[in-house]
Amino acid sequence: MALINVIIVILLLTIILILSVNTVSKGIITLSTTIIIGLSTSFIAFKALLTSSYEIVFSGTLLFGTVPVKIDALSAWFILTINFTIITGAVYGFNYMKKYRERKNDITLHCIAFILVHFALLGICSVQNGFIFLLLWEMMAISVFILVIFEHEKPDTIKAGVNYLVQSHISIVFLMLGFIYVAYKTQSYGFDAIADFSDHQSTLAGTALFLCFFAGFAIKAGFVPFHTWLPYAHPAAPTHVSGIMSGVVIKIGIYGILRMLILIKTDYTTIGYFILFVSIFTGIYGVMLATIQHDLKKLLAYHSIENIGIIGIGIGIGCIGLGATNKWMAILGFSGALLHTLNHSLFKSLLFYSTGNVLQAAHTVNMERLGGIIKKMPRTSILFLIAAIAICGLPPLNGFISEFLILGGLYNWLYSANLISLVTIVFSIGGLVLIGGLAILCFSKAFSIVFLGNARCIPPDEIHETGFWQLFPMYMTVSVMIIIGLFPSLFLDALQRPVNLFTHHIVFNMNLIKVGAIDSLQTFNLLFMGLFMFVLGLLLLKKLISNKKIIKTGPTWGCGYNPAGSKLQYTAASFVRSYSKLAKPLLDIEKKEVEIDEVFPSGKHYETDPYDKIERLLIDKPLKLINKIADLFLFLQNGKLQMYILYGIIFITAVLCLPLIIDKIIAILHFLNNL
Amino acid sequence: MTNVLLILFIISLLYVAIANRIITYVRVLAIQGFILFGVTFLQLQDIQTWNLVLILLETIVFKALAVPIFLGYLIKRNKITRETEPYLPHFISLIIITIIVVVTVLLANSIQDTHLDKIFFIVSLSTLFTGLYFIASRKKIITHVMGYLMIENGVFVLSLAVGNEMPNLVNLGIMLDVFASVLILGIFLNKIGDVFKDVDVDQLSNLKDY
Amino acid sequence: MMTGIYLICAFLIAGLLFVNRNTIINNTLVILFGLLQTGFTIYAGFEYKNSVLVYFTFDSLGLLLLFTLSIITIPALLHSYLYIKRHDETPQSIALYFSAIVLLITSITAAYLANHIAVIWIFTEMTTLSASVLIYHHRNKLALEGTWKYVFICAISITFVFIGILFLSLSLQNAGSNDLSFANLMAYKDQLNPFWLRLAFLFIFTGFTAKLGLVPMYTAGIDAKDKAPAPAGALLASVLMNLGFVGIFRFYAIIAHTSLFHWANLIIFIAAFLSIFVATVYMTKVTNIKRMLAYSGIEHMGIVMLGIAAGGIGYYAAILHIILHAFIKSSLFFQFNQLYRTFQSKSINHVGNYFKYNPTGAIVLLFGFISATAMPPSGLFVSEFLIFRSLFEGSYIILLVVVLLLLTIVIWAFGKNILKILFLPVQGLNEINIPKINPWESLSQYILLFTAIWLGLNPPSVFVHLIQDAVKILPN
Amino acid sequence: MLSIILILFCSLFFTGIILRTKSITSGRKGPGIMQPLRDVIRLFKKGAVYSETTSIIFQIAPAIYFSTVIMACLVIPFGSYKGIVSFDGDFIFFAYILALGKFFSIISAMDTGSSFEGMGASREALYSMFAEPAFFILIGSFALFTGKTSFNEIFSTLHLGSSITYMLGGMASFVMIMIALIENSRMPVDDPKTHLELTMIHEVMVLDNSGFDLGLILSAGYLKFAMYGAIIADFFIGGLSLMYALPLFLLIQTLFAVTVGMIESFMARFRMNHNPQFILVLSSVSFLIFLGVLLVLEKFI
Repeated sequence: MALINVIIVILLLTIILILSVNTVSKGIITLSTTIIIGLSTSFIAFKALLTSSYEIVFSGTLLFGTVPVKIDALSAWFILTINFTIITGAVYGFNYMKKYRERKNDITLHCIAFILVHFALLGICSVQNGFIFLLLWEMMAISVFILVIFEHEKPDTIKAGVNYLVQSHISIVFLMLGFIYVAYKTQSYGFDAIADFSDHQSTLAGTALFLCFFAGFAIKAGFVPFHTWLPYAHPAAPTHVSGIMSGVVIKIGIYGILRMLILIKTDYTTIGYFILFVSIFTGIYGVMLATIQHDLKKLLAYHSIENIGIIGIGIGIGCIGLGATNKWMAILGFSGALLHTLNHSLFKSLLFYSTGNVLQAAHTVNMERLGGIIKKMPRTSILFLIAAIAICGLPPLNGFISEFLILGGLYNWLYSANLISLVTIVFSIGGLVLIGGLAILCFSKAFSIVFLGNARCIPPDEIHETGFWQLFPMYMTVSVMIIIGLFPSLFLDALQRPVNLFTHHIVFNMNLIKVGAIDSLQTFNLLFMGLFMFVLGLLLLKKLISNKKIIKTGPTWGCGYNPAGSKLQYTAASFVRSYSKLAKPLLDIEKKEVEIDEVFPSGKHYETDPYDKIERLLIDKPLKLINKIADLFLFLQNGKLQMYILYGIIFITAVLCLPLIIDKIIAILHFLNNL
Repeated sequence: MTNVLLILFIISLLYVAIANRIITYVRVLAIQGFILFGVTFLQLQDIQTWNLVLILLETIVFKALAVPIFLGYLIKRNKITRETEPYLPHFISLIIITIIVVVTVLLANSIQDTHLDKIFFIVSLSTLFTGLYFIASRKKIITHVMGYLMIENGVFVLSLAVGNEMPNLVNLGIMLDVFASVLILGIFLNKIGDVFKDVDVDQLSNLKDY
Repeated sequence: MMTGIYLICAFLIAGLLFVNRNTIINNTLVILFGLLQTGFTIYAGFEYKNSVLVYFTFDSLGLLLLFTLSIITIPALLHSYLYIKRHDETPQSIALYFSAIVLLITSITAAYLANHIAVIWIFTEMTTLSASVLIYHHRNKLALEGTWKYVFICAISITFVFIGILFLSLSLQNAGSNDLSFANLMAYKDQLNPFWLRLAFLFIFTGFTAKLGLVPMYTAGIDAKDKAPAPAGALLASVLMNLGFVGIFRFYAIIAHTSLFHWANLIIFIAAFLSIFVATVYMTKVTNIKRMLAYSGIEHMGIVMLGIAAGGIGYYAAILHIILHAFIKSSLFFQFNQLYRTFQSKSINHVGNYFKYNPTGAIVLLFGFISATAMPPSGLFVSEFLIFRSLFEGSYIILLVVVLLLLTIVIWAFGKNILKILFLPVQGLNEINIPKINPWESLSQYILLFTAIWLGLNPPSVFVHLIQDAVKILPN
Repeated sequence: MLSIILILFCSLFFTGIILRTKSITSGRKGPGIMQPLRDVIRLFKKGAVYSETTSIIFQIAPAIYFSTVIMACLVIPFGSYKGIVSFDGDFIFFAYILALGKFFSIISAMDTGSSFEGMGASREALYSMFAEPAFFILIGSFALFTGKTSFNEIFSTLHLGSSITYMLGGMASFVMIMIALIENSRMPVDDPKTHLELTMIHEVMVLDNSGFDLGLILSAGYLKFAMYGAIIADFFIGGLSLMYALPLFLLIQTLFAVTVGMIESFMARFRMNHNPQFILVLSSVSFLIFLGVLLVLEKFI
């Protein structure tokens, strides 16, 4: 109780302080507050995660009843994730924003919004009253919106901001409907009301309620087809904000879905299948679009969609496991999902931060203009590389662990299977692997085009490595990633209590063959250690052997042509050309191409402009339609007094006469019937 | 006798429908004022004398004399052309007004109410809608005002129907008259006359949203 | 007794302001009126549930709206003072302006408290009179046009109301009574003749829509709010609309106990839905900021009436909504005045990056936007939430879905415009002649907004009890 | 333990056998079996030339590539005898660790900034992406068939009883061969011996590697071959005792090598834009295998 009041007081004090001090100290204050709040809540969260959950009840107003604040294992897991990402984000952002110090007002707004986002996220994870939940939810949405539109002099930023705002409002509408439904049946906004709602109502009602909530949370999480705000908001935002959005803000949607799964007891199998299919579609679609992006930030944004898909697959498997009372499957699915939530928040924020470094060094994130940065910014590049390996789910990093768990869950499903589920399994496995493969294609492209080869447009001597303090949070993140990769079992133990929230009511079904993919994790640290040893050994050997040999350097072998340096390099577009030709029917790529016809062609140019088909279908078309309809009714306010009065006449006469006419018509119909 | 007057009243409406000079409208308004004077005199037997006198004065002075004269003055002062420029040809207006009257009669038939003399209801309602129709179908602002005054007369008729029981409603009606005449005629027609020379609604349709 | 004094003093002040040409006296008189209004409001609080001068009753609804009015009055007068001070105007026009505003506030107060439909009618007439003066304040062609339309439409609607009253009297005569006070109507509610009652409700409803800003008669109100000086516009867009609400609500309370209940609800639903629709259409189209705010008012009135028609918790929510809306909308209008001073334009296309030139005001605009679109933590979120709940419980699901869709469109349009105003730089803007605006001028706006939030999220129990008492007369 | 030794052993000769077969079928005498090994040793002795475009990535990539292959070999069992490590889902580890190696070879190719190597890299990435689902579905079907989820357990409990299961085994080995060909970028997907860089995949990726690095890459290639051969062999030697298993294993490896040689000498390389279709066919074939497994287990309701 005391702690929360303290936090709120700190919050208010910070805001007042920020309003009163100068720009530099604004940043410092924000940073310190974030760290203070983060650490204090993490402390509780640790307790909740390892031993007992933390619960207090506030007496709310007579409008929406009492407000229980409960931090159970699930909340704790998310709170820890949030705190870590937000704190790293704050440290990074503090250094990142040095460039903008002269924009005093914007900075003020930014800092306040940042604090509020942190607070709102923590609140969402812990509060147990639907009404307050909605308040915090929108508070988060609005503050994130303010963070996003920091560079508001660009029209695109504002466009993205509005897009985000409207879609998050749609999400809150869905949530609102859900809570209204519950309140209508149980006269309470509390979360426990949802639980006993699902106890007393029919399974169908429960499923409907869940789907309602799912839609709401899916918009925030960015499940396809609700993802369209995401690829705009992320690039528009300042980089540390993109990192935080992609790292935790969209994860809060996942939290909501999981929370509802705990509360709503219903037909898990159906829901599981639903989530599974949506997620597979999301994953594949996300990565397919990510691969053809040339804007690095947009690429990362689409990858967030893909990773949400992977998390969703985990959740889906977990649900089906619950439905089939296959405990191992459920455990693997949910722990995979939860672990991947953490992992993604780590490596995605890391990727965004390193992108931010590139952006500040080269003033663009358009891959076709970048190149050869690794020579100027080695640390950033290596960090990006590590993150890329992790996000592709490759060993020996954390991404692999979670994908391994999820795949393990899928393989476990083989033992509780009928035909449909088996086919589903095959497709899910295929889908997951395909996602992995595409991710590799995509990130080999991203890394090699941006960081390797020769510089394309930006003269390399303008580019400098970022300062240590901006890299520092990235080092923190990387170390955590590596720890997860090498000692996964630690985190699996930490995950037991959260996962138990879902699976506690299932007894182990012993006649299933137990497939403990979890036990396998112990062997990993050995294997990965071995890998490292081996690589180092080889490099050492190479050193030994080749130090008495002649090591020459020369130009790249041009296969008989003169090496034409940067001009002749492979571009991002050409790297994925054969892929995009294959995927043409599914994608929506606009080409601007000038055919070469004459003998001595003058300067030609060719560019591709990827667009989102679903967006064209779900956003652009309806907007056009709305405009059309609106135009139809524009005559109303036409400035003619007579018309205005006519409306009155029409209204009165209509109300007077229509009933009579209708009666007459009915009478005539009766008459005809009698004939 | 009351009925005769009221029927005359309705006929005056029909006459307005086919009139093609503004001055005719003014005359009709005056006539209606006199009719109302008569109706009031016949209808409101059992209310206090001073009140009756007040109402009678209002009708005769205000409706029958002051307003028409003022209108005439305005027409001269603002050099308003004499034609009533309707959007629709006269006979259509005639038909429409006839329809309005018929409908109100039909509506009145469906009333089962002993307190009310139906003809009052018919006259007032048809006047109301006719007035609205005039406003909607004529170009000149001054005709709007006249339409409005006509509506006032109709309402006044209706108030007479309940006048015996609730005389203060009639007084309210008078208040409405005064309000309308003073506010609309007094201030704004003058102003508009000054600001816009040729007083036509098309000049008054700049505040719009497309 | 006090009420009489209040009315007399108020009219006296109005008269004095009208004749007086001296600035100091003018200001003192205005301050005097502010004190008078406040004092009377406090007095009204003590006189809760008493009737005075036969025709006035301090019932819950009246008190709630009266408090709202008086709270908004102070900043209104303040901003009017600043407004007038900035446009160096002739003493005559100043006098006219202030006497009109005093008259307006007084007559609105009286109309809130009136317990007799005819009395409400009279004071509504007076509001039209005084409002027209305010709208015509700038004495140019457009102002004249706006005023003309407003006056004419209001005159017609007033006539409608009067006809309605006549029908009401007819239907009351069947009950053998001829006292049109609401109490008496309520007493005879069972004997009322449905035919006349039906006509009466139809005409009275249509008549009051002109003030409430609902389809069909909302049209002229838009022009009025556009053309009136911003401080006056704030009054027109908030408390004057509430007056229309009072008129309809009090009569609806009687209809609700008769056989016409569902018919009346149907009509209200139709009007309300159409209003929201129209508002949505124009929110997406208008480029004039003031008109945009006016249309959002139309939308909110539609929502309020939806709550009324849906019943249940909707009644409570409707009254909450209309009060909070008054606060938010008035503060937005006050803020608009600063915006106009900054850019000297009402058009969205000539306005931009307001946040750079006047951060304090920009934040007001941002909060106002968030509040007006009923996003949490705005108080309107609470009321809308409850209204949606009432629609849900009344199982008007389809209506609910459509309305939610429309509201989303409204947010899109509103957000698009407001954000452009706040953040997007506008081309060809000469930054030299942009005035510096004193942040303290926005204080009252902040207070209004936070009042709205506070009342919505954490309403004091007396407030809740008042609202609950106000809706007690409605069937559940 | 046994498996890794055998794989290493086979890898010494594997490529040699292929070359030998090719030369014989084309009527030449051809180099000796040990020739490839000699090449590698020679390379190890040589110095190196690095492009000044390249960075640290280019330096470390070959080592990582090689060691990933070794790591992958660790989990391959020999019939019923465990590999060095064996755990549930080790085949996932197998595929992903190979993917890691591939990732590094791709980026090291891109590191040189040469458009030819870029071409190769993009193709490599694309094809391996398409190849992976086939592998996973294949293993998945065997996991379903045997009810186990690690290489060792799968192969040790894999009993090819009925005729249909033999058919499955056949199809499986076909798929594995094809995957092996793709992974090692041989005919018909890629032609290591072509002289036009535009049409190479793997060979063009290592254009700039030389000396020790090239040696590592080549030997990694040999290892890979032997590794896949081992997997194919495991399909058949599952239940057998060592004395039958060992010769059978060697026989299958040789057969595999010969087959590859045959294919290379009698088939032409596909057109590049046909490759993806071809690779996707593999996935569908392995899906067929899966359906076959369902048939065997009477899962069709």
